[in-house]
Amino acid sequence: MPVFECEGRMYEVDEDGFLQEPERWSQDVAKDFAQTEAIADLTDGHWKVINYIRNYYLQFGIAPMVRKLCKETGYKLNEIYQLFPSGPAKGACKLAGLPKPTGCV
Amino acid sequence: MPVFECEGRMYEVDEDGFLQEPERWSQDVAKDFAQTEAIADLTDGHWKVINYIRNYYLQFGIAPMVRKLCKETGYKLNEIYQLFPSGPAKGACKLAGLPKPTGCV
Amino acid sequence: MDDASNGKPKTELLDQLEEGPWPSFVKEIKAASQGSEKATDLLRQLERSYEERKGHWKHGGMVGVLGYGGGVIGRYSDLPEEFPQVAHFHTMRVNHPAGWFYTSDALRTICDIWERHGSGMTNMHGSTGDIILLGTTTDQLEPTFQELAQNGFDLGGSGSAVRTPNCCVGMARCEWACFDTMKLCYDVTQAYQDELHRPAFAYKFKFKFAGCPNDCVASIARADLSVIGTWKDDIQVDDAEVANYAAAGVDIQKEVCDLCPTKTMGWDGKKLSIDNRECVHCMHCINVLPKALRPGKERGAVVLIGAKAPIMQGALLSSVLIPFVPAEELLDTLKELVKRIWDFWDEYGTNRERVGELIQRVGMPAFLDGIGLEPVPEMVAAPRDNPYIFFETKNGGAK
Amino acid sequence: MDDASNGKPKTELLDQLEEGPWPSFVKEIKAASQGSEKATDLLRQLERSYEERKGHWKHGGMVGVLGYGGGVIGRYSDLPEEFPQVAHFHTMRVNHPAGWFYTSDALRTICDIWERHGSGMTNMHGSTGDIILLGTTTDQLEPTFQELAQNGFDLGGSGSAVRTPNCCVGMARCEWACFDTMKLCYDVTQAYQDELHRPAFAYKFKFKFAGCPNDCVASIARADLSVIGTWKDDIQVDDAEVANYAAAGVDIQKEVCDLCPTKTMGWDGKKLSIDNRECVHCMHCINVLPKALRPGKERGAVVLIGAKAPIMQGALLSSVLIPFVPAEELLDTLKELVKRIWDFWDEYGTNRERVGELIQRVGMPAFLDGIGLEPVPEMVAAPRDNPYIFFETKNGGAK
Amino acid sequence: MTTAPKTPRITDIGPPHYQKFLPPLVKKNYGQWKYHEILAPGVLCHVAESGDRLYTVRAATPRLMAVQTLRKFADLADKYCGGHLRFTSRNNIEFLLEDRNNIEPLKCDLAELGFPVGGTGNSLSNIVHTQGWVHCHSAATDASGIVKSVMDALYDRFTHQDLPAKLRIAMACCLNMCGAVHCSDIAILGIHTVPPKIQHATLPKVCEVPTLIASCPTGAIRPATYEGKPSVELIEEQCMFCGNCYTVCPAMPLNDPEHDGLSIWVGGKVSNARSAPKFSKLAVPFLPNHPPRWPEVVDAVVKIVDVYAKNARKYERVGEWIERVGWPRFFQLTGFEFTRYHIDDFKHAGLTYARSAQIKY
Amino acid sequence: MTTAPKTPRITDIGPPHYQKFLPPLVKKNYGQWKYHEILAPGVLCHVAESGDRLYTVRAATPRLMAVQTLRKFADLADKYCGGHLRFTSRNNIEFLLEDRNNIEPLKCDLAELGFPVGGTGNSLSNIVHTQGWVHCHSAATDASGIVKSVMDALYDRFTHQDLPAKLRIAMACCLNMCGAVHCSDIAILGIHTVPPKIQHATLPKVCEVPTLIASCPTGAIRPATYEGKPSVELIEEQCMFCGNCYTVCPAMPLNDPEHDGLSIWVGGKVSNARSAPKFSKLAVPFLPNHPPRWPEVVDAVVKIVDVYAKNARKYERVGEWIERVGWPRFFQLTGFEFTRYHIDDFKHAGLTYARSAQIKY
Ligand code: SRM
Ligand code: SRM
Ligand code: SRM
Ligand code: SRM
Ligand code: SF4
Ligand code: SF4
Ligand code: SF4
Ligand code: SF4
Ligand code: SF4
Ligand code: SF4
Ligand code: SF4
Ligand code: SF4
Repeated sequence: MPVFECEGRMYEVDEDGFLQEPERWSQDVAKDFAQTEAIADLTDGHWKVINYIRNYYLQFGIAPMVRKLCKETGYKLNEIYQLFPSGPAKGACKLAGLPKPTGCV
Repeated sequence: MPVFECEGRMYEVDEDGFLQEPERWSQDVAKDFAQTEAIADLTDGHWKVINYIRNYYLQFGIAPMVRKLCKETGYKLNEIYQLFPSGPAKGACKLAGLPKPTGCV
Repeated sequence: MDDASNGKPKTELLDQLEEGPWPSFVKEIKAASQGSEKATDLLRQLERSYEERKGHWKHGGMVGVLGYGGGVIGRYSDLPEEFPQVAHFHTMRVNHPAGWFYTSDALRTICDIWERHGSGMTNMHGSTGDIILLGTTTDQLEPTFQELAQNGFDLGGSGSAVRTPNCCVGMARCEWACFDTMKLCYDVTQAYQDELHRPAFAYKFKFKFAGCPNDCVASIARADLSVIGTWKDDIQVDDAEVANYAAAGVDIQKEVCDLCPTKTMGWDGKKLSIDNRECVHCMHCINVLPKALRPGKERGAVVLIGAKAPIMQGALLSSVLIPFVPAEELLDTLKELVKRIWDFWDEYGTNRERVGELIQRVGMPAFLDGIGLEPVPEMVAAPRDNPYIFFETKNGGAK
Repeated sequence: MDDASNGKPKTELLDQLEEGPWPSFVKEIKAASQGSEKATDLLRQLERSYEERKGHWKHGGMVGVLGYGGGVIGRYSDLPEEFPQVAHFHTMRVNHPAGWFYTSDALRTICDIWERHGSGMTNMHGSTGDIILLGTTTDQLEPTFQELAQNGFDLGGSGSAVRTPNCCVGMARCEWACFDTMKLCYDVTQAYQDELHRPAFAYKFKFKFAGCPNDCVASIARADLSVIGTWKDDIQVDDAEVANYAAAGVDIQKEVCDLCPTKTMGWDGKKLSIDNRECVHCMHCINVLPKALRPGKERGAVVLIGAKAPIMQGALLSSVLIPFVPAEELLDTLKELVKRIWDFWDEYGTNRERVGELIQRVGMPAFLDGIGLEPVPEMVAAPRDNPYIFFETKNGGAK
Repeated sequence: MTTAPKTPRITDIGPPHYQKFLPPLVKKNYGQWKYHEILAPGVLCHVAESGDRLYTVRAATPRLMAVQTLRKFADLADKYCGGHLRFTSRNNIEFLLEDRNNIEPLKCDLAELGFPVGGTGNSLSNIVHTQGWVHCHSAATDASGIVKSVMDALYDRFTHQDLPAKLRIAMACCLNMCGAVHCSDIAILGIHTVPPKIQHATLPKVCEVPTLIASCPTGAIRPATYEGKPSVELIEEQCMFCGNCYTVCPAMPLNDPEHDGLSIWVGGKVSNARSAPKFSKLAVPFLPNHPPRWPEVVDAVVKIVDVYAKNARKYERVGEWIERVGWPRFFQLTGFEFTRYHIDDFKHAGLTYARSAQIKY
Repeated sequence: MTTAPKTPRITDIGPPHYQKFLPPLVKKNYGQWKYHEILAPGVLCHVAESGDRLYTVRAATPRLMAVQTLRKFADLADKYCGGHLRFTSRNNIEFLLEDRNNIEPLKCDLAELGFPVGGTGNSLSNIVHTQGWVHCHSAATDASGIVKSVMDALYDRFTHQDLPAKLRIAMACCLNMCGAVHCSDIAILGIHTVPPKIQHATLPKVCEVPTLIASCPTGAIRPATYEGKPSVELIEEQCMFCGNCYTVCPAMPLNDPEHDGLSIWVGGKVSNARSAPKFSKLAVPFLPNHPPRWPEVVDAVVKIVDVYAKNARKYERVGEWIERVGWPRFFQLTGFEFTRYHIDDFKHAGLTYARSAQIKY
């Protein structure tokens, strides 16, 4: 299992860098992972997206569909790509500590 | 709503003589209804069948399928017709206080 | 609605159905009214239905004769005060003789019994094939039944039972019958008297027997078990008669060869040639040239299973179960087969599930396993097109 | 498995696939091995798979380039220690030029880029139509992408997005193209760049464009939206050329007329007559007599919807949505149509539900209502045969 | 109330043996028929290997018949056929004659009694039908009245053999389709179009709730409690008015004079001749219930028959004809509107969608 | 790890415009083609209204190609075609020539390089196929190896045009059927035949359980708890090994060297010519996975091709031929066993049963 290291903190991740220990997630973890995603600072906008995804996941056990994500956060898809250059699945979900989505984000 | 009268006792029944007040059923009721079904006396055999049907109905909300009735009571179908000349549906179910079966007995 | 001054019911709407060239059922009910007040009230209630565009029968009814679980359809008017004579109006289903042959005496006997005990109205016949005696009261059921029985007639099926089997006229009058439909129908009916009279199944079960693929009893559409006559060897051809037809103006190429579903016939203006290997035994050519062509001599039947009306997962046509059973083996084969089918149906059928729907639900392969029949390609229009194969995993995967 | 003394991997099994007349992919991998260690390890891992009868790729992989949600299929070896050069081995899907035309320069440019950044192995082309660049590491994705972009190439689709649309060669080389497939394919691709690169749907969505009913891109089997050229007026016939074909030995009656699905052609030995009203535009006669027959002049396309592979409710062929759109209206019609289809799919589609399966689930009538299209009989093979009609009850029953 | 039997009862004897009822000529040539000819509409001649000839005269009946009428038939059988007759699988009556000279007198007698002779060969035979308001609780319409009205209008199609092929019409008064509606050249089907009205008060007394719930093909019925008693609720959007719930539970009536009506179906067949048996397909989804003569239904059926008679080729059944010309053409020729209801949306719906680019313009 | 872009990035430019790549003759006669002729297997001549003639030489490729080979093709294009070439929808390569005299030299060069010319007209074209063990995680078998083995055996069918009609073979390595397996004359399909083995330990880490449950077409996957953690259980009898669960969840691997294998399908097509497009139907449910040359698969495919070539009529595609002679005949002629697996038992299964008495003996 690969490991992602950030300032001494070690995370078990898969090859694509997704956190493999969902229970370890915290805001700090998100910050650490942001570095892998070409994101300089986590703004309110980032948190809005991360929190929405995280809460949705905790409630339903899955990542929200992109359409829903956009609708609920109020961001257009290109705005989400501006916040998370790798996009909602590779970027936002990773920061939200979700397993690698195979569905629709 | 037609009424079936037996020694002063009045039962609300449908046209075919099926009891319309399932909650009123008791062994005495079965005895009263036996008169309508060309049954002289209710023997142990009759009770075995009636009780099985009644219990099945209370448990599942439906009359048992004929095949099941035979299997569980150990009577062959022609034996059931000997006990209840109108047969399991018209005869036995009526005595067991069930609504008129539309299914399979 | 009110009875008119002449003592006859006023039926303005129904009266309009006495006009026109086609035989009128209204005239029939009126005729029966001569002898039966039941028929009169039937007419009056029906007029009411015509006025209100609504039936006036209550739901269901469960009445019968002793010792039988079926054969009678109970009916009660929902306007018993207005139409007291049809307050009870049950029909009796009487098992018709195979092929619907009667002597005038037998017919009169039925008429007499029914005039005494019922409305005097009949259906000749019901869609399943029975003689339908339309309308009597509960207390008349047993006497009617016993009078019928004394005259050799028995009740037909209703409820979750074997229904009155029926068949085409077959060998009695048809040159194409590939097995003796009337005999088989009679034998099967006799064999399953118990199953016919004492409902014990999950739902109804119908047999129909057609002597050839023309299927003059619509067995493939209406029977749980459809037996359709056919042949295995070559179509019998009388060349001279073919020539006669041609001479008489039949366009053999167009009307016969071109309409053969497998285009397996050739016509050179003189001789009709048939590549019998490609013949699917559809009957068309024989139908058009009855004097010249005849089914082959190696005769028997296809056995098909599962037809039914739409309730509840959609209508089904029967599908091939045994591509060919020689005529002389039919009765035994059917008996053995039906036993296994009923065992499987008993075991796995749910309430009100016809055998055709059971097969749809569990799948033909499982059904075949259950009744111990080998799959053959004749059973399918085409093999599966989806790759969702339930390989048997007992032994850990395929082969 | 061990590298042999000559420094080349020992691949006894794969070596057997260098024999035989058909071009060998093993030779190809070996050729690429000259320039790329990735190719060498690919060969070695593949040999292992051949030995063990088992793939050696881990599940999935989610990598890509910035700003895009798709275009790269991530792959990791499950034996990274043994085959380190394919520990990461992602493919890049590169959107091919419509019709798969290339100049030798363009081809070389791609080769050069890929030799620098990847394994040097390609698929020309993937089943969807893309140029597939097979095998590189995560860090090479972005540079490869940008080099490609600088040379005019962009990535194709993957994930729940529009996939690289493709088309037959059409007007570029085929006399039968009823609309300009390459132009429409290009225009549609450009119109949906965002939807192609940034997955936002419930599942993938494929467009394919075929210039005539021969459907040389298998659009009816493989595209969510299949656009198939056709014509409305009469087939153009050159009688002299028909005669030439006949003279040259083509049996017009047998090879042409008899195979017309609606038998709408007549041949009297001299002249071919066509009752065009009965023509279903199947192309057969034109295919057989290309010099003599041509599609009519009023050209356009049928738009069909919903094809897909079996997962998950079984494979589907596309079904007719608009029987005819004139060629010049195609782009606008498609844009308007697709907007409404996507809106409906967005609203009602569940996760990983292709639009064809959505239609199966909600029913074509509801789908048509949803996208605002009038039902026409051309949409169905036959009207319904079950009586289970969901009459609109809002207004309390039918009419 | 049933009472105990007094005399020894006879049961399970089955139907009388058919041989008792066979005319002597039939008995003699049983299974030995060679060929047949149609001498005239309604008149068949079967020739046996022995050279014997059996003449059949077929006449229509209304099926719903008084014993008085049956006795008249019996009298005719005595007069012309040695007391033998039979009925057909489509409720026609057949007189079986040995003497060819009896044909015309018999026909005259039948004409006098009002029973048309015909229904053979390429003609329209009798309509297979059901009970309707005459006896059934499920009926969305009457059967006999519609049959009479339609056959009055198509009388000549019965007495003449000038159709392209055999034409079979069936009529059923509800979706149970007693009869052959699902496989007829033309079918008339009574339909309900509003959901059942649940009678919560009586439901628990008269129905088995689990059976009721299981009865609904679309799962529209869910368990529910009504005033403390077990009952059901109905998701109305999921109801397609099949009436199966009513069959198993009287407390789910769905007759509704305003919204009950008729639908017309075409193109079914059961014979294996030429093409395989086929289901009937929807032609007209809804026509109003207009007794006593249902003019809209009669018009629609006559329209189909006329268009078929004019356009089909010899030996082409309705379904075969439509398959050749295509459904779009059928709707053009008849002028019937094609609606969303024509597009299947039940279980196997997708299989009816047109999955090819083969289109006529 | 991805890093932020440095220079202004180019995105969303789409593919290059095709016009840049068209040969001058094509540009000139775009949309103005009049007719074509097949001069020889693999050699087409398209004639324009203008009288111009364009010659196409089509050669097979293995699809999986090294850049080294592509460069060789580029060289040939320079040598003979003014630097233009194209690929076909079945992974063949086409050289577009203005000068007829270049045909033979080009063919010689291609022969030398080992790329056969053919695939036109009534021949077998290249096999549309997929990734297999070369790149895909789902593969039940390899694709390229089977394609190579089959085409070695059917080489002459590519280089000659002596088949009754066009013949299209497709190969996919799992039930996802990337490509056209579901509608091919002959299709080779990799299949799993044992259920996935649930990896309970990793499952909750890497999978969305609701998505996983929803992924199973037969509902074989149910929620369950494993050592206190959410996981799933599998009703093995309900599994038909489609692998869709694995697609959405890595913790459901179903590769199994012993039990993975191949199935063969026949009779599909996509063109609308003559008959409507059709799905491929099951011919052989299971053949073992025998790299490197899969002799059982090769034999089965060759058998089908031979029987087809011998028995079909001119212009009859495989499916059209089988429909004419009937499936029983197909099994007779090929000698393949008909098993319970051939009878559909998935969703619309009943629609494949033979619902007529039309049978050949
Ligand atoms: C008497 C009867 C059998 C019986 O036991 O009662 C019967 C008798 C004959 N049928 Fe029939 N058929 C009879 C119901 C049927 C049915 C069932 C039905 O209509 O419900 C069918 C299937 C209809 C369908 O496909 O929907 C039927 C499909 C045929 C066919 C095939 C017609 C076709 O081309 O599809 C033939 C062949 C022919 O007429 O050329 C046929 C031929 C015949 C022949 C010629 C057989 C013979 O050689 O004796 C008989 C005279 C036919 C005629 O009326 O012209 N019979 N025939 C039935 C008469 C019903 C009636 O009163 O009209
Ligand atoms: C009398 C008859 C119609 C007629 O006018 O001829 C008839 C009448 C009824 N049928 Fe039927 N069926 C009659 C032949 C048929 C046929 C035709 C056949 O048997 O060839 C069918 C279609 C074939 C089939 O079995 O699928 C038929 C399919 C049904 C169904 C739907 C069954 C299904 O599986 O889809 C029902 C509903 C039910 O069983 O609950 C039904 C139910 C009924 C009931 C008992 C109504 C009910 O809800 O329980 C009707 C009683 C009417 C009455 O008041 O007398 N009837 N029924 C026919 C029986 C007469 C006879 O015994 O000869
Ligand atoms: C080059 C290509 C289009 C492209 O944009 O790449 C193409 C080109 C032509 N096709 Fe095609 N077809 C091409 C793939 C297809 C496909 C798709 C496929 O195979 O995946 C089909 C559908 C196949 C199917 O039904 O499964 C296809 C079905 C046809 C047909 C109809 C054949 C039939 O009878 O069913 C014709 C008509 C004919 O050949 O007479 C046709 C005819 C033609 C013509 C003659 C059209 C023309 O006038 O130029 C071209 C030369 C055909 C030849 O090879 O003999 N083309 N053609 C494709 C070559 C693929 C290859 O390398 O083999
Ligand atoms: C590369 C390619 C096969 C090839 O060798 O050419 C391919 C490869 C994969 N396909 Fe595909 N599909 C490819 C064309 C197709 C096609 C054909 C087409 O597009 O014309 C189909 C059938 C048509 C269709 O879309 O239905 C196809 C139907 C699938 C499916 C089943 C989809 C369905 O709705 O049934 C899956 C499963 C999925 O999406 O999860 C799938 C999934 C996959 C995945 C991503 C595997 C997975 O489980 O997620 C494969 C990645 C393999 C790899 O390692 O690179 N692939 N896939 C094709 C794409 C190349 C390209 O972009 O040009
Ligand atoms: S089914 Fe065949 S054998 Fe029976 S009556 Fe009809 S044509 Fe004759
Ligand atoms: S019976 Fe039918 S299939 Fe056989 S030869 Fe005659 S027309 Fe053709
Ligand atoms: S689909 Fe039609 S237009 Fe396109 S290449 Fe094929 S034959 Fe030509
Ligand atoms: S295109 Fe097809 S349907 Fe039309 S005339 Fe030609 S062969 Fe017949
Ligand atoms: S079709 Fe319906 S209404 Fe008519 S008799 Fe049958 S069950 Fe009754
Ligand atoms: S009428 Fe039919 S669909 Fe409607 S609730 Fe009753 S059973 Fe269900
Ligand atoms: S068919 Fe299956 S194994 Fe082959 S490439 Fe497609 S998804 Fe992968
Ligand atoms: S392989 Fe397919 S059928 Fe089996 S459990 Fe997975 S999804 Fe379900």
